This record gives sequence, structure tokens and C-alpha cells, in this order.
Amino acid sequence: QGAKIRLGYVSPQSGPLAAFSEADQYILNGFANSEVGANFEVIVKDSQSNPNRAADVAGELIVDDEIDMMLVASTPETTNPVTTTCEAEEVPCISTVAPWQPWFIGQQGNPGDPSSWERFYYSYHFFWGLEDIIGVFTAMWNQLDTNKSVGALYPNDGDGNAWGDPVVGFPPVLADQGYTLSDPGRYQNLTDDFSAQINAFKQSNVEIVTGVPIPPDFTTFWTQAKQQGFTPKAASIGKAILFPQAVEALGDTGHNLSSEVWWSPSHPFNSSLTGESSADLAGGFTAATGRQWTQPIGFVHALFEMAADVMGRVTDSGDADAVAEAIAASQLESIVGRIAFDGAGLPPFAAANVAKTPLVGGQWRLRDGGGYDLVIVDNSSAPNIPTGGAMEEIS
Amino acid sequence: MIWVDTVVQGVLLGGLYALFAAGLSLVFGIMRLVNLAHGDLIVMAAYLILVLVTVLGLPPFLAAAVAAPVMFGIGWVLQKYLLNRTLGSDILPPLLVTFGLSIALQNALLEGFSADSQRLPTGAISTSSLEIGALNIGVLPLLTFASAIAVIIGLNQLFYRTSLGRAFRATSDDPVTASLMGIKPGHVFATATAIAMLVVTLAALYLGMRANFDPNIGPARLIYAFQAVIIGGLGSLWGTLAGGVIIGVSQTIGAAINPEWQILAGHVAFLLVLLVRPRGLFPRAVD
Amino acid sequence: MALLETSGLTAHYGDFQALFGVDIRLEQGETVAIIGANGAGKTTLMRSLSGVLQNAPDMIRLDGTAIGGLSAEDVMPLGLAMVPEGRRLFPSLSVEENLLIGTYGRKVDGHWTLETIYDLFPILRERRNSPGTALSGGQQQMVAIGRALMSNPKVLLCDEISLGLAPVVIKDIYAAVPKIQESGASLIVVEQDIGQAMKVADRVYCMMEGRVTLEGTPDTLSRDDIHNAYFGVSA
Amino acid sequence: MSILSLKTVSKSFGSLKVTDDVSFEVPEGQALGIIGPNGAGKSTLFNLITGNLTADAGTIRFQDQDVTRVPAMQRCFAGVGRSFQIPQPFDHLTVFENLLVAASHGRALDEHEVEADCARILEQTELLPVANKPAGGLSLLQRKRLEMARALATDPKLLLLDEIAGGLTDAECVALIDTIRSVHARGVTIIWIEHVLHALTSVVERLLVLDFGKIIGIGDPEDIMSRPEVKEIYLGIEV
Amino acid sequence: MSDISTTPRYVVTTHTTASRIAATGAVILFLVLVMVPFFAGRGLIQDLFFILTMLVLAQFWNLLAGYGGLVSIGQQAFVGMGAYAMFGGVILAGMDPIPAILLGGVAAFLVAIPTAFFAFRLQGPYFAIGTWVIAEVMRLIMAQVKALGGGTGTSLPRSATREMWATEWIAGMLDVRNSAARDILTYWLALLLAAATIAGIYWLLRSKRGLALSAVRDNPEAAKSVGVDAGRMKWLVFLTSAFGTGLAGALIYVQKARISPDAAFSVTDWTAYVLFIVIIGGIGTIEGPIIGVIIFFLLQALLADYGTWYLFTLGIIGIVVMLFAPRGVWGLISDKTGIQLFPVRRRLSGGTLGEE
Ligand SMILES: Nc1ncnc2c1ncn2[C@@H]1O[C@H](COP(=O)(O)OP(=O)(O)OP(=O)(O)O)[C@@H](O)[C@H]1O
Ligand SMILES: Nc1ncnc2c1ncn2[C@@H]1O[C@H](COP(=O)(O)OP(=O)(O)OP(=O)(O)O)[C@@H](O)[C@H]1O
Ligand SMILES: [Mg+2]
Ligand SMILES: [Mg+2]
Repeated sequence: QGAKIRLGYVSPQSGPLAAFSEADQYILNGFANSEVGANFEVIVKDSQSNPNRAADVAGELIVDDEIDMMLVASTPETTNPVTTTCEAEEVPCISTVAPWQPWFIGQQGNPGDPSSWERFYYSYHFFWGLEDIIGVFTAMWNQLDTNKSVGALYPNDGDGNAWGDPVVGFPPVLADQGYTLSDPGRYQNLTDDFSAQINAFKQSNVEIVTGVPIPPDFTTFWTQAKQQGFTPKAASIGKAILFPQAVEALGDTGHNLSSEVWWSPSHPFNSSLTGESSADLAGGFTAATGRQWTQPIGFVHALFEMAADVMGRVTDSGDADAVAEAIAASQLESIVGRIAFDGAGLPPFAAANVAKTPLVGGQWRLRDGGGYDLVIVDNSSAPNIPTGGAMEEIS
Repeated sequence: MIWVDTVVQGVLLGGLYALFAAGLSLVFGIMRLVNLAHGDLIVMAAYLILVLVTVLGLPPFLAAAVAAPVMFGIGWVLQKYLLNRTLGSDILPPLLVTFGLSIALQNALLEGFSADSQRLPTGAISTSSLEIGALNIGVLPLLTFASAIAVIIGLNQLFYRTSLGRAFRATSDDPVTASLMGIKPGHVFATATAIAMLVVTLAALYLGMRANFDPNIGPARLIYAFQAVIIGGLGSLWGTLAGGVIIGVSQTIGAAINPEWQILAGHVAFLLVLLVRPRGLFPRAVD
Repeated sequence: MALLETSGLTAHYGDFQALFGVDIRLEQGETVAIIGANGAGKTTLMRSLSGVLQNAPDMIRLDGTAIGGLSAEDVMPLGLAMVPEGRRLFPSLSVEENLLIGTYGRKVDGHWTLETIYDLFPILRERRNSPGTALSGGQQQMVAIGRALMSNPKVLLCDEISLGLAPVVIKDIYAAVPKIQESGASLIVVEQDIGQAMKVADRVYCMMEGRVTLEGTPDTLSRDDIHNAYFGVSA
Repeated sequence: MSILSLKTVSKSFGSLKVTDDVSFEVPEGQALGIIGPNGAGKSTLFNLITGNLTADAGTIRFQDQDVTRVPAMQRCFAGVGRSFQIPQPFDHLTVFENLLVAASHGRALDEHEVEADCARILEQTELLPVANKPAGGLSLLQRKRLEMARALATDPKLLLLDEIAGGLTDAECVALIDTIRSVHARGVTIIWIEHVLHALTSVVERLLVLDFGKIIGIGDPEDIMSRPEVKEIYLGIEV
Repeated sequence: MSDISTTPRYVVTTHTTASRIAATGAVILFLVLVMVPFFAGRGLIQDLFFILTMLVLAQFWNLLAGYGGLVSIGQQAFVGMGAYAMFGGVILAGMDPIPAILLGGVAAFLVAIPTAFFAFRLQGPYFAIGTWVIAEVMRLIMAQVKALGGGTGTSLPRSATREMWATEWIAGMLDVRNSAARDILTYWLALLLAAATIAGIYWLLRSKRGLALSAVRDNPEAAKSVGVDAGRMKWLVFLTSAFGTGLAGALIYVQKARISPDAAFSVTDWTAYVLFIVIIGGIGTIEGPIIGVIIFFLLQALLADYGTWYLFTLGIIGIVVMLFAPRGVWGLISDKTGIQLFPVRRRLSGGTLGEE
């Protein structure tokens, strides 16, 4: 063997998305110290939360560092430029922490025309999709007694457009399940006023709010909603309340906000790399940094599990086609659940490139003495993940 | 009724923009200094308040009162030793130096505070509101608007009723002749920026209480502040308020039509005003 | 020792040299006129004296102190005030504010106060609240003079105070000069109106192309001398 | 035929009326002198004729075209050339380049077509030795010459000279007069503002006296100069 | 006049010894750069692509601000419009990306017309802010164009990038993979664009319009009086630089193959960095941006892995250079040595002036 296998890793370590990467160093250390980790050299690049920069560093990793495989995490703004580059360069790439639709459709020439969509040959993605989040959100809402009137906060960005997409997004599914959706339209990120949305929601008697705003926008919306006397029974929000700090920013008004949960210390999975349980991994992070666990930890870890597993199954790590084939053939029990590109739960066009991981729903609950805990309240699509309580109305 | 609400919310939003813009207006009006770091200075002040709140356990308003003199000093030093050296007929030096400052400041804050979004603890005030007829008017936005008006009245008093204000106007008109009067333009400019930093502190307080902030949000707010100043006309503080309100109301009306047009509507209003009145609504007679 | 004195004064605008070794002197209580064609360097000389342009410290001495290197805001408190060419009132300030700004940040004792200046130019009292630039040229000139006097200077520099003014107005303005002299100030007046200059001055310097070409008392200078020095050509 | 005519032209700066209802005509090929005390509005009148300022009222016609609102640049194409009282060289260009700009743009010709002509004008105005020096470093005298040279380079039909002789020595003045005469001899109409009377009167055929923005006399130089009010106003020294 | 031109006594030269050497050097350098793909790896080619495209952006901003006095902070408008037009051509009209680059230039040129119409009403700082707002407006408008991905952005179809003009031929000739061939193709285009930009700007400056630009910068009032059409110069400079910036934008995004409004209209990437490049190198010279872009590249190569500290340092360097060497590194060099590689000065000699 001798020469180490070269992995490139791109993530947003600085800039507005940096919270996604706060556990990177911890995970990387863990990987380096693991048994198989010794066979790898990981070259880490910072996208600076900038899509232009992400594409540039991907190019550098491929061309200058001659990596054997690319790993990339966190939001379509990072995963998409990197994956596009890898695909063009024919370098195997595994990505995660972006719903698969914005990842897959977002890289198609004309996202509006499904007939033109093409599969990827070197790029693979594991995460959940909008259908999962829709399932989780509606399951949570169904636990409550509501008028089934939903208000949408979809920004004009990769996530918002995917969530609000009339074909693959929320609208058709909600309609099927008897929900009415009030979607005033795609606003720009960093909007300072949401009175238009609030008025629209009030008019439609909205009792459930959903959406995928960035944290500052959700705070603005939520504060303004309270001021305007608009208090829905449920607010299931993606992205904005992913991190505990963001919920804490809402003061006491974050209580019982709900969100998707992709990974938590109570997920009953173990690392294929170290054997650690989810709780061990989260606890280790908190011990090492003094910070509360966050969801990306598991997925970033799983990314390296994937790398180790895939490379263990190829003879020549420099043979891109063989590596790509090995990725496609993955059957890995990882810390975020089973990862296999078998097309389960996916439409045909994405079947080859996407593997889905389980998703459950949680609510942030105010902790005595300050701070919030994320409590899993719905596991209908992944019953093996235990719940910690039932869905509660926002008072 | 929705339209009334839309306009009212827009006016209140305009108050926030005017508050962001008032300090800029002061500096721009007196020195023609385009300070691209203004938004980042607001963010910096917000962090300063946050530190005081978390470390000393002060309530936000008190923390802002403590932060104000610190910001005043920072403003004075910044102007005296850095920005004064860039003033002149060429607009590039101030543009580039404040651009550099903006980038440096953002990244220093990022290094110090991480990219996590933060907010000042506000308690009940942030969500309480007054009910007037069918309208709900948030207490915090109202307070913001009232503060904007108070700041503008205060600055106008300072400008037109004190000898310092006289010196501001004289130096702004003609620094060379002002120096013949024994006025030190360098000091006057430093004082102006220092005062602008007091307003910045107030803006930071409301920014931090209203919603999240992180080290990178400065530039997005800067553009509205500039628009308010320019729409209002160079050196007119009431004009700045009017400018802020125009941007705010355009945004809410645009959003009421379709949220897609919200921010665009503000920009378009700005462009339209400039198309009709290239020097803003209330330009100074002589310039 | 002269009150104000220059030795070998030079001045540059970028690459362009505007003054070449100018030596002038002003005694206590004296009024000196400086005449010369357009572009001779008179204003440049005034700007150097007042600190708007900086020179080597020793080139200018006020009461024996080297002030050539000081900037205007530091020269002014030492007792040297200037009425600049073109009046240069502050358009954003009212008449009274324009006058008040003359004492900015300092308490000065002496003959000149807002009241004595209004006595000197009564019309200004009436117009005290108008913007400075809404006045006629002559009235503006009065404000400019008043503004400089407010600091009760030892030396008052006046650059072309009659420029662009009607003769009757010029008369009014020059009527104030003796009162200023009485108050104890020494004066340097730059004047292109040679007749006017001769009337008020104890001594006259004539400049051409950045150099002093002639010096004397009004009664000793012949018209030809002046014409020669003034235009560089004999009449 | 008059090449230039002004009818009831007025211009104010704020409350100060600097050009007050001025009307006069200049026949083609004439040399007209303008005198008047400082601040009388002479330079302002030039600025109105060249388009650097726009008149508040009245009409200005050049070669039978109404040019009152025509921009300066187009008046230059039409044949109005000028010097500035306070020299306005292009500081970062060399003297030669100053002329090249004027010649190539003012006449809408290619540079190589005017190079030789520019060199000739430099010779004529004795600026050849400093041809390759940046204009920002010239002495006052050289700047004045450059003003003249640059105006000539545009090949004007009407040449406006603003205090071009101030501060010259006898010999220099004679050389200048020669130059102006030779330009005049080529048929160029000249309007010349000057305080140096003897220089002016040795060239001009007609004299205009301006005071407080008003024309107080126009006509034969000898005749004008002998009028008492002119003597009083202009040569204040004699009062 | 005519007799002089038949017996030329005077000679006008613009060349200097340094410039002759530089010109020869430039030709050799150009040829070497053309040959680079034959011997160098892709890393170098990609780095050179970055340098060349940033150089083009910098030269055009320099033309605008340094020569035309139009300090714009909205150049990202033209990068973005150029790039989006190229994407539109490929995705919506089925064009090949290479000819679509031209479409990018044309689109930027076209949007520059109304932009200029508006922005020229504004002066100094108002102009700067106005251009920035216009660029924001374009970003927001492009974010509404759903066919090009709206706010999400979009990628060039795989088929379009694979079958791009001449890639197959390059791949065959140099025996490289398709992706490398694409790099080489875009690199050659960038080289061509950069060379044409520098040559074009140099040509412009040596033409009578170049003189006019300097004249307007020195003294607009006097310039008008000698027949210089200052307004037309502004239009010329603005539209030219919009066209060139649009071309560069389209080319950059052919290489990136992925676009989103935030990336394509990024004020930091396409204006702030360009500003730094020009200022650090030396504004108002052709040499400045060349030096600036090299310094910028080296800084980035050395420091980019330090994330925030890199940007922090960049900000501080910008401030320091502006305050202590406002004419940039090239300004320091040419002050010391008097060297000008791209002289525009017309020297008169011969006649009674002597010396050639
Ligand atoms: N700011 C400046 N930059 C460059 N040159 C200047 C500047 N100010 C004056 N000059 C030049 O310096 C010379 C002397 O000018 P100065 O203003 O001192 O003359 P002056 O005698 O006061 O003339 P005037 O009678 O017109 O007021 C002139 O040639 C003028 O063009
Ligand atoms: N741009 C301007 N703004 C305001 N006032 C002006 C302006 N230009 C000239 N003036 C004023 O107009 C009057 C006439 O000026 P002008 O320069 O035309 O006089 P002039 O006859 O050329 O005098 P001189 O012999 O000193 O050159 C002066 O009082 C001057 O101060
Ligand atoms: Mg003067
Ligand atoms: Mg004049």
C-alpha cells in the first residue's frame, strides 16, 4: 500500500454557514485517530460559505491535490458547486446535509423541466428529501387538532424553491392530505418585514406555519407575528431552528417550535468506524468543546464512515470508475442509519445517486434554568428511533 | 385595513432604516465620506452590547448606555487617525479604506464571536404591542421609530443650536476657511464621527433586539441606509427619515403585492426618486 | 522687531512654484498694501501667512515666533486673522453665526464683539438671521471682515476686499478701515485698486510673478514706477 | 457680416448680476478689446460666449447660429477658441500633448494629421523647449503661453484671449503682440481682455468697456480711452 | 502644414527602450502562455485562468475608475448579466457555451445602456452607490427568472459542457481527458481575452481618445473648451468595460459551470477584490492591475486556508496601501525607476528640438 488515500473535504468553516461545520475539527480528529483513518490523508478546504469559493477549492483539491475522492457537506450552497465540479472532473464525490431535491434538481440545467434531467456518474448524496420532511411535518400536525390551514414561508433560495415547488415540494402533498396552503410567494433572504405574510396568514386563518427561512428572518417573522397577535398552533420550521443558539435567540418564544430531526444522541445507531453510539459521539463533542450537540455532527461523521467503507472495497483507490461503482454498491450501517443507493423511496430519476436516511420530528422545549432541548415527538416514518414525548401546541 | 397596516408597518420599518442611516447621514453630510463600514460598525456595536449583557449581566438598554461612550471613543480615533487621511475630492480613498475596514471588521468579529447568530435578550417588550383599532403596533418597532425621531431632533438641535453644530456646518461648507477661524477640521470631523457612533450604538441596540445578528449582516443593511441618506438629500436629517420611510413603505407595499417584490420595490423606489431628483428630495442649496 | 515678517518665503502648488523668496515686514500699528497683477502671487502670500499653505518655520515670524510651519487653525489663535479672497462665507450659516464662528471655541477679550461689529456695519444687525449668502456682495464682505475681527487679532489680513463691489460699497467698506486701525490691529491689505491701496497704506509692496518688485511709501512712488512694477512694461 | 452677436445677455450668480443686459456684435475678422475693472464681468462674458457658462437670458449667435444653449465642446467645433485667465493646463499631459488634445479633438482630425501643426504652434509661442514637460510644472509665463497655444491649436475662427499679457516683460510682450497680429492677419476674429492697455491698443480695432456687467462704451480705442468716465473707472489711479 | 508634412522636421514617438523590450517580452510571454497546456499540469492552468480572468475584470474596472473617473461598485452587474446570458443561451436556446460567451458580452453591453443613462445623472459617491443598487436590482430580477433556476441557481447541462466546441479536438491533440480539455479551452479563451483587453486598452490610451480621457480627468472645464466630448468619453468607457466585463463573466461561468444569483452578482468577488487588485497594483496604469492580480493571487495561495484571517489581512492590506502608497506597487516602482512598460506619452523630437 504505502501511499495514503487522499480525501478532499469541503465545508463552510467560516462565514454565515459556519455553524454547520463547528464539529468538523472534532470529527476529523476522531477519524484521524481511528484505525482505518491512518490509511487516509484528508485535505480540508473552507468554502467561506461562498459558492464561488466552494467551486474554486473543489477545483484545487482535484487538480492540485489530486484527491481520490471528494467529501462535501452542508447546504446546497456548498454541496452543489463542489458536486458539479466533481462530476465534470469525473472525481467520485459523496455529499450530505442538503435535502436531496435541491441537490439533485438544483444541479440540472433547467430545473423546471424534468424531462431534461440527467443522472450523475460520480456524485452520490445521502440525506433525506422533501417527501420525508413533509411526512414528518404532517405527522406532527396530525397529532394536533387544527383547521389544517398552513402558511408557508419559503425564501427564494435553493431550499425555499424546492420546498415550495408545485411538483416535488410541499404543495401537492399537502393538498392530497387535505391541508390548504397559503403561500404568499418567495421572499428574499434578509427581509426585514413580514407583515405581508402575517396579514396573508391571518386572512386565511392559518394555524400552522411552515417554511425554511434563515435564522435572522425567522426571528424577525416570529417576533413580528407575536406583535401582530398572530399565534399559530404549530410552527414547523426547517433550517432556521436547526441550532440551539438560533432558538435561544428567540428568548422564551422558541418553546414548542418544531423542526425536522435528522440525527440526535438518541438515534439508535452506531459508528461503523469507531463503534461509538450516537450518544457517545454527541457526548464526546460536548466534552471536547463544551458546546451543545448539533445535528450535523452525525452526518459529517457518517461522511467519513462512507469514505472508509468505500475505499475498503476497492483495490485501486485512484480508479475513479471503480470507486464510483463501490459508492453505488454501498450498504453501510452508519451512525445516521443505513446508507444504500438502492433507490428506496425515491423517484426513478434520482434512484441511482441518492440514498435516504431516516427522518423524525422534534420540538424545542424550554429547559428549566435556560436553554432548549430538542425532544423527538414524531417517529412515524422511522419507528426505531425513540420519541421523547408527544407534539404540543404552541401556547 | 390591510393596506393601512401595510403602510403603518412600512413607516415603522422606515424608522429602523432611518436609525441605521442617521449616523451615516451625519458623516456623509459633513465630510462627504462614504463609509462602507457603517453597517459593520453597527454590528460591532451590537456585539459590544451583547458582551456587556452577557458578561456584566446588564439589561440591554443599560448595556447600550455603557457601550455608547466606548463607541464614541472608537469613532473619534477611527476618524482622526484613519478616515481623515482619506478625505479629499477623490472618492476612491474613503471608499477603499472603508471597504477594507468593513472586510477586516467582519472577519475580526467572525473570529471573535463565530458565525452563530445572536440576539440581545429582550424579554416581553419584543413581542408586546399596542392595539389601535384593528391595528397591532409592536412596542419595539414603535420605540425604534420614536428613537429615530428623537435622534433626528437631537441631531438637528445639535446642528442648528450649538456652537459645535456651527462648526460642523462651517467645516462642511469649507474646511479651509473654517481653519482660518481657528477650527481644527480634523477634530471637528472626529467629533462628528464620534457622535455618529452614538447613533450607531442606538441602532445596534434595536437591531440586536429586533432580530438575530451575525458578523456578516452589516452590508445588507448598509445599502438601505445609503438609500435613505441619498433619497433624503445630502445633509438633510429629516430627509434621511423621509428616505427611510420611503424605502420601508415601498418594501411593505411591494411585499403585499408579492413578497418576491419586497426588496426590489425598495430599490426601485430609490432609483425612481433619483431619476426624478438626482440630488435627493431635500438637497442642500449650495453644494 | 517687526510684528510680522517673512524672509525668503517660497510657495508651491504641486510642481508649480508661485512665490520666489518674498521678504516683507509689518510693524506694529502699521497698514501695508500689497498690489500686483492677476496671478502675481498676492493671494498665495496671504495663504502662506495665515497657515493655509505651510512653509519652513523660519520663513514667517509673528512677534518673533516662527510660525511658517503651523497650520491655519494654530496660527489663528496667535492673533492673526484673515479676510479671504472671495469672502468665502459659510453658506449654511446665518450672518450672526458666520460672525460667531470667528471666535469658535475661544473666549477673546478686546474691542470687537458682536455688538461693536454691528455698530461698525449697522446693516448686518438687520440681516443677522439671513443666510450669509443671501446678502449683496458688499454686505458679504462686511460679514467676512466682521468674522475675522471677532477674534480681536493683532494682525488682520485682507485679500481683495473691494473685488467685484460697486464704488459706493467700496467706500463703505474702506470707511471701516480707520476704525479697525484705531482698535489697535495692524493690517495687510491686498488690493488691485491701486488708488484705494495708496489711500489707506503706510507702505506698499508691489508683486510680480511671485516676487516683490517694488517697495515704498505711497508718496515716494511714482505712477510710472508702479505701472512698471505692476505690468512689467513701461507705460 | 458679424461672426458673433450678443443680444440682451444676462447672467447672475445668486444676487450678484455679473452680466447685465449686454448686446454687441463683432464683425468677421475684427480684433475687439475688452477692458474694465476687476470683477466687472469680463471673464464671465467669455464663459458665456464659449459655453462654459449658460446665459440666464438673451441670445448669443455665432456665425448666424443660435448657440445660447449649445455645449462648450460644440462651440469649439464651430470655431470658438479660448484661453483661460487662470491658466487651466492639463497638468499630467505634456505641453505638446496639451496641444494635441486640442488640435485633434477641436478639429476632429487624427493625431498624426495635426502633429506638425502643433509643433509649429509650439515654435511660434516659444514653448518648444518645454514641449515634453508635464504642463503642471510650468512657470506662470509658460502657462499663459500654453493657454494661447492650446487655443490656437483648435484652429479657431474666433479667438478669445483672457489677460494673456499680464505679467510679461517688454520683450515678451512684443513677441506676444507679434503672434496675435499674425493670427489676426490670417483672418481670425479676436476678442481680447487685457489690462495692459498699450499692448491691447496696438492690436485691436475696437474697444469695449465693461463695468458692473454693463457696457459703458464701445468703439474706436482712441476715442474710448479719451472718455473721462472710462479713465476714471479704469485707471482708478488717476482719480 | 502641408509643407511640413512633406519634409518632416519633427518626429513624434511614444516608444521607449523599456517599452520596446516590454513589447518583445509581452509577445514572448504570450506565446509561452499559449504553449503552457502542452507542458504544464491542470493546476497551473486553472491558476492562470483565475489570474487572467481577474486581470480582465481589473483592467476594465481600471479603465472605468482609473481613466474614466467613474468609480463604480456595481461591476458585478455585468459579470452576472454576462454569465446569465451565457447560461440562457445554452439552456434556453440550446447554444454551445463558447458562442454563448459572446452573447454574455452583448447582454452586459445592452443592460449597460439603461444603466449608464441612469447612473450618469449621479455624481461621485452617488454614482458609486447608484451602480451598486442597480447591480442589486439585477440580482433580484435574475433571482426571479425561474427558467434559469431562480434564487436556487442552475448548472450547465452535462451534455453542453461535454460537447463544447473544440474540446474533443483539444482532448485528442493533447491526449487529455475531456474535463482537462475544457480547462485548456477556457484558459486559451481567457488568455485571448486578457491579451485583447490589454492591447485594446493600450490602443485606446494611445489614440486621441486616450489623450481626451487624461484631459477630462485633469480639467473637465478646459477639456470641453478644446472640443473634447466628455460625455461621449464616459459612454465609451462605460459601455466598453461593461462589454468586456460581461465577456469575462460569461467565460468565468463557462468554467465554473454552475451559477446562482448570489454568486454571479457577488459584490465581494467581482468588485471588492477587483478594487483591491487595482489599488494594490496601482490605479490609472495598465501595469498596476497586472501586478495587483499577481499579488492578490499569491496572497490567496498563501493565506486562503486561514479563512477569516485571510480576508482580515486582505482588508488591512487594502487600507495600508491606500494610505501609504495610493498609487500602488507599480506607482512605487515607476517612481523609483522611471520605467513605463506601456508608455502613452507622445514625445516630440527633431526640428529645432534636436535629439531623436
Ligand atoms: N490651488 C492652486 N493650484 C495651482 N496653482 C495655483 C493655485 N492657486 C493659485 N495658483 C497659481 O499661483 C499663481 C499665483 O496665484 P495667486 O492667487 O496667489 O495670485 P494673486 O496675485 O492673488 O492673483 P489675483 O489678483 O487673480 O487674485 C497663479 O499663477 C495661479 O494660477
Ligand atoms: N462661478 C461663480 N460663482 C459666483 N460668483 C462668480 C463666479 N464667477 C465669477 N463670479 C463673480 O462674478 C464677478 C465677475 O467676475 P469675472 O471673473 O467675470 O470678472 P472679470 O471682469 O473677469 O475680473 P478680473 O479682471 O479680475 O478678471 C466677480 O464678482 C466674481 O466674484
Ligand atoms: Mg488673489
Ligand atoms: Mg477675468
